[in-house]
Amino acid sequence: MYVEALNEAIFEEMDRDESVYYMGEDVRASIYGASRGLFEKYGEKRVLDTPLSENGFIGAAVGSSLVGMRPIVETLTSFMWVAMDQIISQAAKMKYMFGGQASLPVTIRAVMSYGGSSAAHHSDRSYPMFMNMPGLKIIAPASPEDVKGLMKTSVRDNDPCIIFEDSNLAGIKGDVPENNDLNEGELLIPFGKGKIIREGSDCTVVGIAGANTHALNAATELEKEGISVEIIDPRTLVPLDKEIILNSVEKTGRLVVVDPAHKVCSAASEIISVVTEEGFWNLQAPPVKIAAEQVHIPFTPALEPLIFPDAEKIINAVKQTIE
Amino acid sequence: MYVEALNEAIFEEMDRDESVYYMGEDVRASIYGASRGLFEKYGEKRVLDTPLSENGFIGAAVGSSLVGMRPIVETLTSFMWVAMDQIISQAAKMKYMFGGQASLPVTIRAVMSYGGSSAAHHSDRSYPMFMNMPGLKIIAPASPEDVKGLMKTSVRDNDPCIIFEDSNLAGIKGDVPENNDLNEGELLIPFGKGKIIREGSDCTVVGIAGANTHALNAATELEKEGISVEIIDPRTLVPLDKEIILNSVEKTGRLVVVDPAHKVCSAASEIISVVTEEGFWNLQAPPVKIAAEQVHIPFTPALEPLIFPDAEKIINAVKQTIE
Amino acid sequence: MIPKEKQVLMLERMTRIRQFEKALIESQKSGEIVGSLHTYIGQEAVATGACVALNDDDYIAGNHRSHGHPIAKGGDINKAMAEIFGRKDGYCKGKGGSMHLADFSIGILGESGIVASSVPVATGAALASKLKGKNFVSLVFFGDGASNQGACHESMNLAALWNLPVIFVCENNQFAVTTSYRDSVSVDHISDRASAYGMPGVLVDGQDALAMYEATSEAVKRARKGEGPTLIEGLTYRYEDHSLGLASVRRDSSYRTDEEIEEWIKRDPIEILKDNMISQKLITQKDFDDLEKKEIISVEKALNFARNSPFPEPEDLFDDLFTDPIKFA
Amino acid sequence: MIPKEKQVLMLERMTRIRQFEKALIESQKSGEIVGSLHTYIGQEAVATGACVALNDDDYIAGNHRSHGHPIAKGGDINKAMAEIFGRKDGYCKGKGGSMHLADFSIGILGESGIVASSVPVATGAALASKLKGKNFVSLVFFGDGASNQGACHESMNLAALWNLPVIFVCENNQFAVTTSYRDSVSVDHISDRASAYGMPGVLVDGQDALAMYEATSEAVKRARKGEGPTLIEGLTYRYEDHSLGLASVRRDSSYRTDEEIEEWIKRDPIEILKDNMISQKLITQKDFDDLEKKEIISVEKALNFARNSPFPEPEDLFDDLFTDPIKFA
Ligand SMILES: Cc1ncc(C[n+]2csc(CCOP(=O)(O)OP(=O)(O)O)c2C)c(N)n1
Ligand SMILES: Cc1ncc(C[n+]2csc(CCOP(=O)(O)OP(=O)(O)O)c2C)c(N)n1
Ligand SMILES: [Mg+2]
Ligand SMILES: [Mg+2]
Repeated sequence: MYVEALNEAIFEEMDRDESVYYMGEDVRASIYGASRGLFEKYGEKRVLDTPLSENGFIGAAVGSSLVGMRPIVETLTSFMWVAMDQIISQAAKMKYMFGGQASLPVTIRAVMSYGGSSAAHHSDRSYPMFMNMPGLKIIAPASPEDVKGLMKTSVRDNDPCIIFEDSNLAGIKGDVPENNDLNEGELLIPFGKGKIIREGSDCTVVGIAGANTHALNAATELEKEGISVEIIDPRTLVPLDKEIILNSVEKTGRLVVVDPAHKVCSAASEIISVVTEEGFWNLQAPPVKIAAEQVHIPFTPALEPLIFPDAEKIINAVKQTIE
Repeated sequence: MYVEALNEAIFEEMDRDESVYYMGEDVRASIYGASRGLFEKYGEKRVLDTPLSENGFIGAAVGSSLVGMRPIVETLTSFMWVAMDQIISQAAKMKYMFGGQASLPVTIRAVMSYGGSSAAHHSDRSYPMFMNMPGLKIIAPASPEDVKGLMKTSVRDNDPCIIFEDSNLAGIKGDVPENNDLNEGELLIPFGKGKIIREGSDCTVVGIAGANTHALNAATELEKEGISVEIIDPRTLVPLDKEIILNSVEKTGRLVVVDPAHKVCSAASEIISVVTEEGFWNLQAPPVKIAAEQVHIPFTPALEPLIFPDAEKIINAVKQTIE
Repeated sequence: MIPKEKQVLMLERMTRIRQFEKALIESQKSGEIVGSLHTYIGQEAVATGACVALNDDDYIAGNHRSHGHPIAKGGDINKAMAEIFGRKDGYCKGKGGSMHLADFSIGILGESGIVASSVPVATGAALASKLKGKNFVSLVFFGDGASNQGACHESMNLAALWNLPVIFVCENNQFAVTTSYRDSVSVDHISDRASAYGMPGVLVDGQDALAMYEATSEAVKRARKGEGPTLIEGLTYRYEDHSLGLASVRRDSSYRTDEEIEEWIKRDPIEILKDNMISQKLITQKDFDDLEKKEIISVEKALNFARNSPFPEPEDLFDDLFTDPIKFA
Repeated sequence: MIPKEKQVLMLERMTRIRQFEKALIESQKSGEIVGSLHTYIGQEAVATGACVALNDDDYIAGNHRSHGHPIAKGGDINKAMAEIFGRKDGYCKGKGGSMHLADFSIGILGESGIVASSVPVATGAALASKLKGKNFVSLVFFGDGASNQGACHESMNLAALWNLPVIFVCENNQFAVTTSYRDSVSVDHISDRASAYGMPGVLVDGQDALAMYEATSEAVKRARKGEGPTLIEGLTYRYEDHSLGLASVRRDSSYRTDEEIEEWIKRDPIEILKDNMISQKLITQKDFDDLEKKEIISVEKALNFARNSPFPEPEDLFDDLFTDPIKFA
């Protein structure tokens, strides 16, 4: 399970390296599961419950990372607004501003809890905004294997990493390789390497985070109609594996990007603009963006599902590229 | 002059409506000119010097707007990171979250001071990030006339407006119509209406904020080589005048977008994605994005100019679309 | 003495809150409503004592523990219930839900899901009062956890500096989710921090509605006289866990003991007020039973109102974002 | 008594700061350097007294008024000057400039342009000291204006709660640009706010380097013993206007009077320390003159170093963003 794979990754990294510590609100009680058992094993020096002061404690995590610690900070994407200054002005900018002197091995777990009537204040999916800001690595894992491998890579990376975790995936199942079965003895997934999660030939669908679930469902449906969809999960948005997308579009000639974040200035917009700039002559039809409608997330279950990408929207989009 | 036109707009609106007040750090001393004379005329009840607490006073402005005031808040774009929560969680979301009950006539002057060795902490151009968030109107005026007319419209608008003012334009000259010469007796420019600032037939250049200065210079040079460029200034990014851009591309078949903000998930990416989605068949060549390089703004004048769009880059881009 | 009708009003509203929350717990269990719910049971005296000391045209703003405040201010429980049910007749047409109740028509400027984010907003409403030369007061509820947010510091400094008619009511229910305020606030009492802003800080028994009423009335007086803000800390306790759906938290982590909860239930705010009123011969037990019955019925009605209200239609989705809708690609 | 060599060190560094800043003013006037510059003249005793009380492996972090802190901590003025000149041999290879000097090799974690943004960072360095079981201390400089930012509140609460070895040094030079601290801080003294966190708050004469040294030494002792943070307010004054290029501000707005400036210049921190040392017979006037001459020469050399250093090359642009460069479209 996604959240268990995450938990495993954190345990492995805390075991491996004493400078890794875990911090956030109520993480000792582990309300959401990812930090389960950490406090019991590592104690109060390495598992810190913080006051409600995201700017303060994320800033403190950043400061500690400058002098040798490797913090993992847990928060919700929606609570990062209060901490923007420390994330942008300090974490993202410090290394460059100081001519490379700073090393910032800080990992932020930014949980996105949309889709379950959390309403506007708790449903943010803000990775496109952070993609606009240089200096941050933006991770968006969509499978248990990826979240484990990318979390481990993040903790070891010397730059600030934000892992946008789609809470709709928290309970999904999927194979995670056993460490014993791996050559290196552990699962480390490099940044900037996308993954073809389904091969196909008629249309390329790029799916981000939880959107891949819908993309896979759509592909299964479309297959019944004889339409073959290739699904690509970039897995990390900064760095972005452009090649895997461009290569796929070269093959299929069609592009649909599925993105649960708001559509304006989105990751989907970015990917479409990259493909049209660099792969224009391969496109046989206009690319289509299926992203969240440009409106806040309403509480009512009568409206919320209309906002987000789903299999039906993807099916229609794919067909549109083919007509 | 740009900053004088802005000052005129503020005076006119404060004269017209008692509920308009002006707030910010050191605005009484008017270090940067836009608030010159306000304190002398309107006094301490309508011109407020604030402590260094952007989240607090922007939030207070928002709160006062809920109960009938129309604040104009002055800040630098780079200082908005500390105030993100009040801008995003409250100003942008409140109206929707409360089912329309809230009215939020608050205007934020967000000055972007890049290009003059301000270094990474003072050079932000963050409008793409705000464009991603529903609920905010994003204004980017590039001429004295536009800044006056759009400021006045913002103050009267009942939604939160952020005016991203390019400080590179602060000293530029340009005609501002006299009120007496106007039918309505004053200058009000509607949101969502772009402007063709130079007509042409070979390539459409969309310029944002200060980028238009370079676009115009590039067009003059290109004309000498017989290349006719049409320059469009959208003036407001939310709402965005898609039609004026799509119509121009229909005519020219080519598109270059020039944007001083960071290129990833930028306004330029958005515009390119919109045109390829909706105007694909009109494009005769791949669109080109000329935006700030994806790196922080270095202090040194030896490197900073390399980051931003300039006439030379635009000239090359236009030629690239035509080859 | 606090006038009888005020005391009855408090008893009524506290009982209404209690019954409202109880009904929600049932509806949540039965799956009739979705999303997270933060109940106010145990804390009723804080919001009620505070709000009954205000006028209708005074403002309040609140937080995620969000049903008690609007009901205490006199909000319409039909609309509140319908909102929590996600219906069109809800306060926010179903768009806000449990954490975002608001009624601008009676000064309820809205509950807020982001901790402490209402504090600057309420300060701004007070600023408007001053700038307009009006006499209304603005009061904001926030928790012990919230008090550690920078937004509180900035707002309190602003309010004290500018002598704004704002009342900061910290509802110290002693925990933020599972974190004791002793592990999150570096001084003994949040009200002790008032001196750092040059404003009065009052520690009040938050189980005693009359004490809350009196402290708030004092603060209102100061505010209306232009003497500036007050920080009131109501020491209180929540009976349920942080939010419905998180009930496992108590079992899994020992953030508080059953004994502690039982101790606090012995000081139930409704019982305290009721007993006091009976001993003062303001009401009889029967009066209370009738009052309670009435509130139970009104909550039943609210449930029916909510259940019978339609869900919003797809075409409502884009309304209320801007004053005039903007179309996006 | 404070050892003579410490006092000489302070006099040296204060003189170095003064001469460094004077040279910058000239270079700015002549157009040789660009961007904004916030000079430290008048405030030298604050940073110097504080930093001389630290060890080399203790950390400091600072703000936009940014040259005094690193020089006081023993930074290399050649690299500092070259940085302000935007050159490759500067501390940050020219990428940071005046507001972002840093020298991680001697514990200077960097100056910062966003007001108060270093405060959480320095708190985090102190957290690392505690988590690692090390004994180093972290000290952060921020202004009177900065003290009103939420970041200060959050950091002080965290530091007090966790007993972190951090020293908060508020340099109260009485203004934020043109705003008097009396119009921005709602209590008499920023150090009064320490009690709101349960930490000691000390108001120090910021023109007296020895007083700053002693207060800081006391705080360092506490911190190393695991007794937690201290808030020190150094009351001081800046002679120049907020930043070079804003000189018009004083003329246009009457935010302070010439008389006030003159009064403060009479309490010049370098004069105070020098006179004290002479009266204590630790040095003679001639010793001081020699010392000053030496510093003038070292600053001359720094200017030459900076002028002779090359500018960065275009291919340097993308370095230092990430540990390994990422290529974007
Ligand atoms: C900025 C922010 N951080 C974290 C949360 C998650 N959260 C919601 S309520 C809560 C605890 C709040 O505690 P307190 O302020 O004491 O209020 P209480 O729940 O006790 O009424 C937390 C951590 C949030 N909503 N907003
Ligand atoms: C968050 C933020 N807001 C505003 C500014 C602009 N600004 C730079 S320095 C300054 C005044 C700072 O005053 P203080 O903290 O007292 O330091 P001083 O300049 O007096 O040393 C202001 C308003 C900024 N850099 N960052
Ligand atoms: Mg609480
Ligand atoms: Mg100052």
